[in-house]
Amino acid sequence: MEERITLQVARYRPEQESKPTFEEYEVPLREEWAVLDGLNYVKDRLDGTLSYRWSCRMGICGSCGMTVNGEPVLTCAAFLSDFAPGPVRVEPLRNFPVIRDLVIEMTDFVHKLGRVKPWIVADDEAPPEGAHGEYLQTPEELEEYHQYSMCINCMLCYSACPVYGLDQSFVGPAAIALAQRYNMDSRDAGNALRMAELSGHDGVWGCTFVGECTSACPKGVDPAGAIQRYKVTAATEAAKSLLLPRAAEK
Amino acid sequence: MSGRSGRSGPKRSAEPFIWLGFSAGGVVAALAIPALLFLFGLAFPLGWIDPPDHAHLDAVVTHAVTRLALLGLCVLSLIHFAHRFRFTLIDGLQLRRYDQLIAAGTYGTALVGSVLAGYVLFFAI
Amino acid sequence: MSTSTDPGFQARLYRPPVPRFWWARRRSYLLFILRELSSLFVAWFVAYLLVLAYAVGQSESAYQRFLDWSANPFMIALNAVALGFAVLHAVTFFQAAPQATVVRLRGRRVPPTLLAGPIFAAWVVVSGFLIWLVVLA
Amino acid sequence: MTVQHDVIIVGGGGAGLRAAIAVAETDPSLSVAVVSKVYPMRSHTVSAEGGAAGAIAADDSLDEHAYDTISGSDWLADQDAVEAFVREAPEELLRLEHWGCPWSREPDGTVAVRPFGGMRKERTWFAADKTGFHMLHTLFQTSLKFPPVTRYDEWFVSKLLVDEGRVAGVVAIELMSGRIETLLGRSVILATGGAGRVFPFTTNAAIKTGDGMALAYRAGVPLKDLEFVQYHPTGLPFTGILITEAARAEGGWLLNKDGYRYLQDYDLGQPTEQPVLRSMELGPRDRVSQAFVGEVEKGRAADSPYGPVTYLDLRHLGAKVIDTKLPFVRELCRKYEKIDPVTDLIPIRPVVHYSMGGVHTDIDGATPLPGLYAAGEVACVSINGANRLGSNSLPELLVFGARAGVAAARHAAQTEPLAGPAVEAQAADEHRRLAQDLLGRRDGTERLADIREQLQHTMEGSAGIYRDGSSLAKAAGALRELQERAGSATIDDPSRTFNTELTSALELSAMLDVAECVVHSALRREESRGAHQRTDFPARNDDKFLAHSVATRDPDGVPHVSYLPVTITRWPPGERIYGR
Repeated sequence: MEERITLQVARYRPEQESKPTFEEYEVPLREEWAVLDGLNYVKDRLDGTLSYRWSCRMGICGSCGMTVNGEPVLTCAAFLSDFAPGPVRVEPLRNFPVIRDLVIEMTDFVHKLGRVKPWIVADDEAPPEGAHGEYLQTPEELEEYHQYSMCINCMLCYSACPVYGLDQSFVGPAAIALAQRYNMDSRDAGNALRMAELSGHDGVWGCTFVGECTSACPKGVDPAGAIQRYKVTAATEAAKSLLLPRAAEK
Repeated sequence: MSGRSGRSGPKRSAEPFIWLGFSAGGVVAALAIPALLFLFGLAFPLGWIDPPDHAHLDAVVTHAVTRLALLGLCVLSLIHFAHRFRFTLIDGLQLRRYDQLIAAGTYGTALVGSVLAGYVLFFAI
Repeated sequence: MSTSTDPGFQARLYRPPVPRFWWARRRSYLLFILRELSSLFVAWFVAYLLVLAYAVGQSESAYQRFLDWSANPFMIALNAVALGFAVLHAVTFFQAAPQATVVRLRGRRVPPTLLAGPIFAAWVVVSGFLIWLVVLA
Repeated sequence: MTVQHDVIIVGGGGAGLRAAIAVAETDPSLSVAVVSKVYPMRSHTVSAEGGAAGAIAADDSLDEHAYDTISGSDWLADQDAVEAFVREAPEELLRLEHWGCPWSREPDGTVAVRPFGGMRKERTWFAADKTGFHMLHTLFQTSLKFPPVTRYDEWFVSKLLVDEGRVAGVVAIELMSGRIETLLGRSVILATGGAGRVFPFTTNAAIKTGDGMALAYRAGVPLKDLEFVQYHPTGLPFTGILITEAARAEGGWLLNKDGYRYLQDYDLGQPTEQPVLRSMELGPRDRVSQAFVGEVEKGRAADSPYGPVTYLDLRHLGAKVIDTKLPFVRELCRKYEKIDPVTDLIPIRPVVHYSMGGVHTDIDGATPLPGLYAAGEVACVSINGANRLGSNSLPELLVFGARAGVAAARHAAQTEPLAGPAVEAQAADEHRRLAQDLLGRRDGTERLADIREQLQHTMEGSAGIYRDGSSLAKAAGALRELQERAGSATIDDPSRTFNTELTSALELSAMLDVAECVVHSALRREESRGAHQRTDFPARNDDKFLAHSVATRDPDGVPHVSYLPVTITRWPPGERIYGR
């Protein structure tokens, strides 16, 4: 007899119920199975109506984030055997509206990402000067922002962030980290453009440095650090513009 | 735009400065308070260490540099307190809708405390 | 995107309520809220310090009254708690500081974990100086 | 409800986003819709690891890149397309550089290149070993600055609308709400990626179900060279997770169970300490994967719970090289195999990776159906012929994504939208099919998952690394039967809200169409070329089969295979020589 483990899966069927309930499924407990493999077993063998997102199952597409036993994780990289003997409680990511079962609504993030202008704002005065027409960028300059470029938009940091949970207007960890990714890129000249959004009403100042975004990140990005560093930058800029109003305008 | 920026405009400009004060206050509070509180809150009252005599302490406290340093410690620590406590209330108890009131209360307390500190350190002793 | 104007096809989203005491749900949040509450004890310390300074500045007997007052068990208990929070504040603040600070050596950022050592060393030095100033000088 | 756009792009991966930007830059007055069944940054481009080829090194040339690509393709690539490709690849990669892609660099700040399989020069640009991830996010984030681009994230396109011999738009379902919408467009670009999921063991993400190929096929557009399915030599057992070819380019070795570098026995050169271009572990993917089967047959592969494996050995590279050049490889091995490549051998086996074939297009991405374009893995231009070289697919999606975008923009600017009664009737039919036939089909007798598994099993058994006529013929019959059973399989879920069973049913039907074309094309090609190896016809036969197969849909739904000539410009067919 094969070993088995119980999944307690949050179900929300908007046509039938006004709030989520839990349903239990028994799935095989295999050494190499991730929680996602357990969910796929449920979907394929036990209950075709269960809805959730997944795709690459190698921790890079960012679609399978869920709350497992209270913690935000990528379910393709959270192994059932680590939760044995179970039960394993699988819920949608927290701090987001739930569309259905384990599927959260994340358009809010996508809009915010656009607002922080996550693209290279070119400085016309400095055309590319590399031998092939590229902008020169040393490995050290690459290192400056590289960590922030590793964000896979999986939303675990938003799910872990109580500030976002309490105030959905907060720009939030991943969007700020991605803004910093461009601010610190030696090819970019868009720092000033992004400041209104980042230092504005819903920007970095709402962050109380809980630090859970960084703990939750599966890719080693440090959004909490990005936000703190941006506070230093924005405060320095503000101080400069107070002391030297003319210089700041330039 | 007008309504929103009208409300958040002043805050937008003040926020970076408050945060600078908060951070500076966090540093001085972290560096100074544990040692001083250990001495005056526990070690002397419990007799682990003999308290310094009055003459020595008086000389230290009334020295101009000490007065200035203590004023700095008090003011920055109070800003630190006010800023952090404001967020503790609006996030911890979900009172964001009262943010303006809470901000007035906490920063107001820091202001009053700072004035009082200045009075005590420079006029009362 | 959600452009539908047809109410029949609006997704009925479930918005989970945030419990009032949300920070009681996870250990890390609880630690966070305790860290935040340390600010109250920072304020208390300022008040305590001003009373002390005022007493010292008044007279030797006022200073003695302060010492007697501070030996009252309630005060000792309060200050013990306050000291606990002050240490919590200091430790969390110094742990977090390297994340926000960028120190460069020969053009490369010093890894934040390496900054913690010097910061805690500075704390020891400052504390030692204060104790020396108050007790030994 | 009907929405109108000038250009509709189906798929939001690398090719789709590159096309969207190309349209917006070509003519900012055109409205562009990017319709994708997942958020664009979830697209499978994200999983590409090793790099993107573009000749920039001082000792490199476009002709050499072209020759490597053409010989790698076993001379099945169209040489005019390859010439355009190698010319534009460096330009496109530079464009990505200007858009912020974090390419790995030399100490002086110039872009670094690494060696790759089947390439005789170092010309593969890379962003550590997450090249596809960085390219996709760069494209996605850059696309956000173009206001004419409207995104339909998590919308599933189920049908192409065709009237008066040209494309008129698509019908799509918004997953979140279940709303079915007709999107009319003057041009439609398919950029939905490949179909690796028709096989059980694949590096491909769950979303790669051949949707775009099936859309085109059902609209009467031929699918070209589908029998050429690439196996990547180094996948992790069980998960099928890809261990990038860059691991071998940086000096990794392939060992059998005796610790022997077995590629030397398969006419791929002699082992050397340092990697040698176009030799041994840097041979082309088809040959290296075929060598694995040879080892299994000789009993020199090791056993694992998931079948025979050989090993990828990176230990001699040391932690420093692995951490700077191959950090993701280490992360994946630790997470999914619980081993560390610094100290352990990585068990590997060949795994289905890429579809060389796809929707038949010309050099501008145009299909034979006016207004319909295709780019990226869904398309077959063809530059990959019978075997794609590693690191050619990322520049391919840029070059031909851009070309398709420009061509689609021009076409849209010159034509009037179609919205006649015929289009409306087609759209209404499709609305009805989705809403009535597919939402909650509870009278079925079989589970979708069972049919999908049988499909995958059939494909692995007959259309794997080695094939033969009798098993292919049997597979063709089995697939016909599965088509019928799929049409009446159970769909338990009657909900309109994010109904992933509905999408599974639509995907399964696409997979079946594509699988039938693969099998029929493979059955007809009685020769061995590149990734298509027939044990009953082991030699290449240029007299009969130096030609592209094209599969079109017969009225009874069965694929009909015919042939088109290959374009040869400067490189007459020759022997493929590696390692000597």
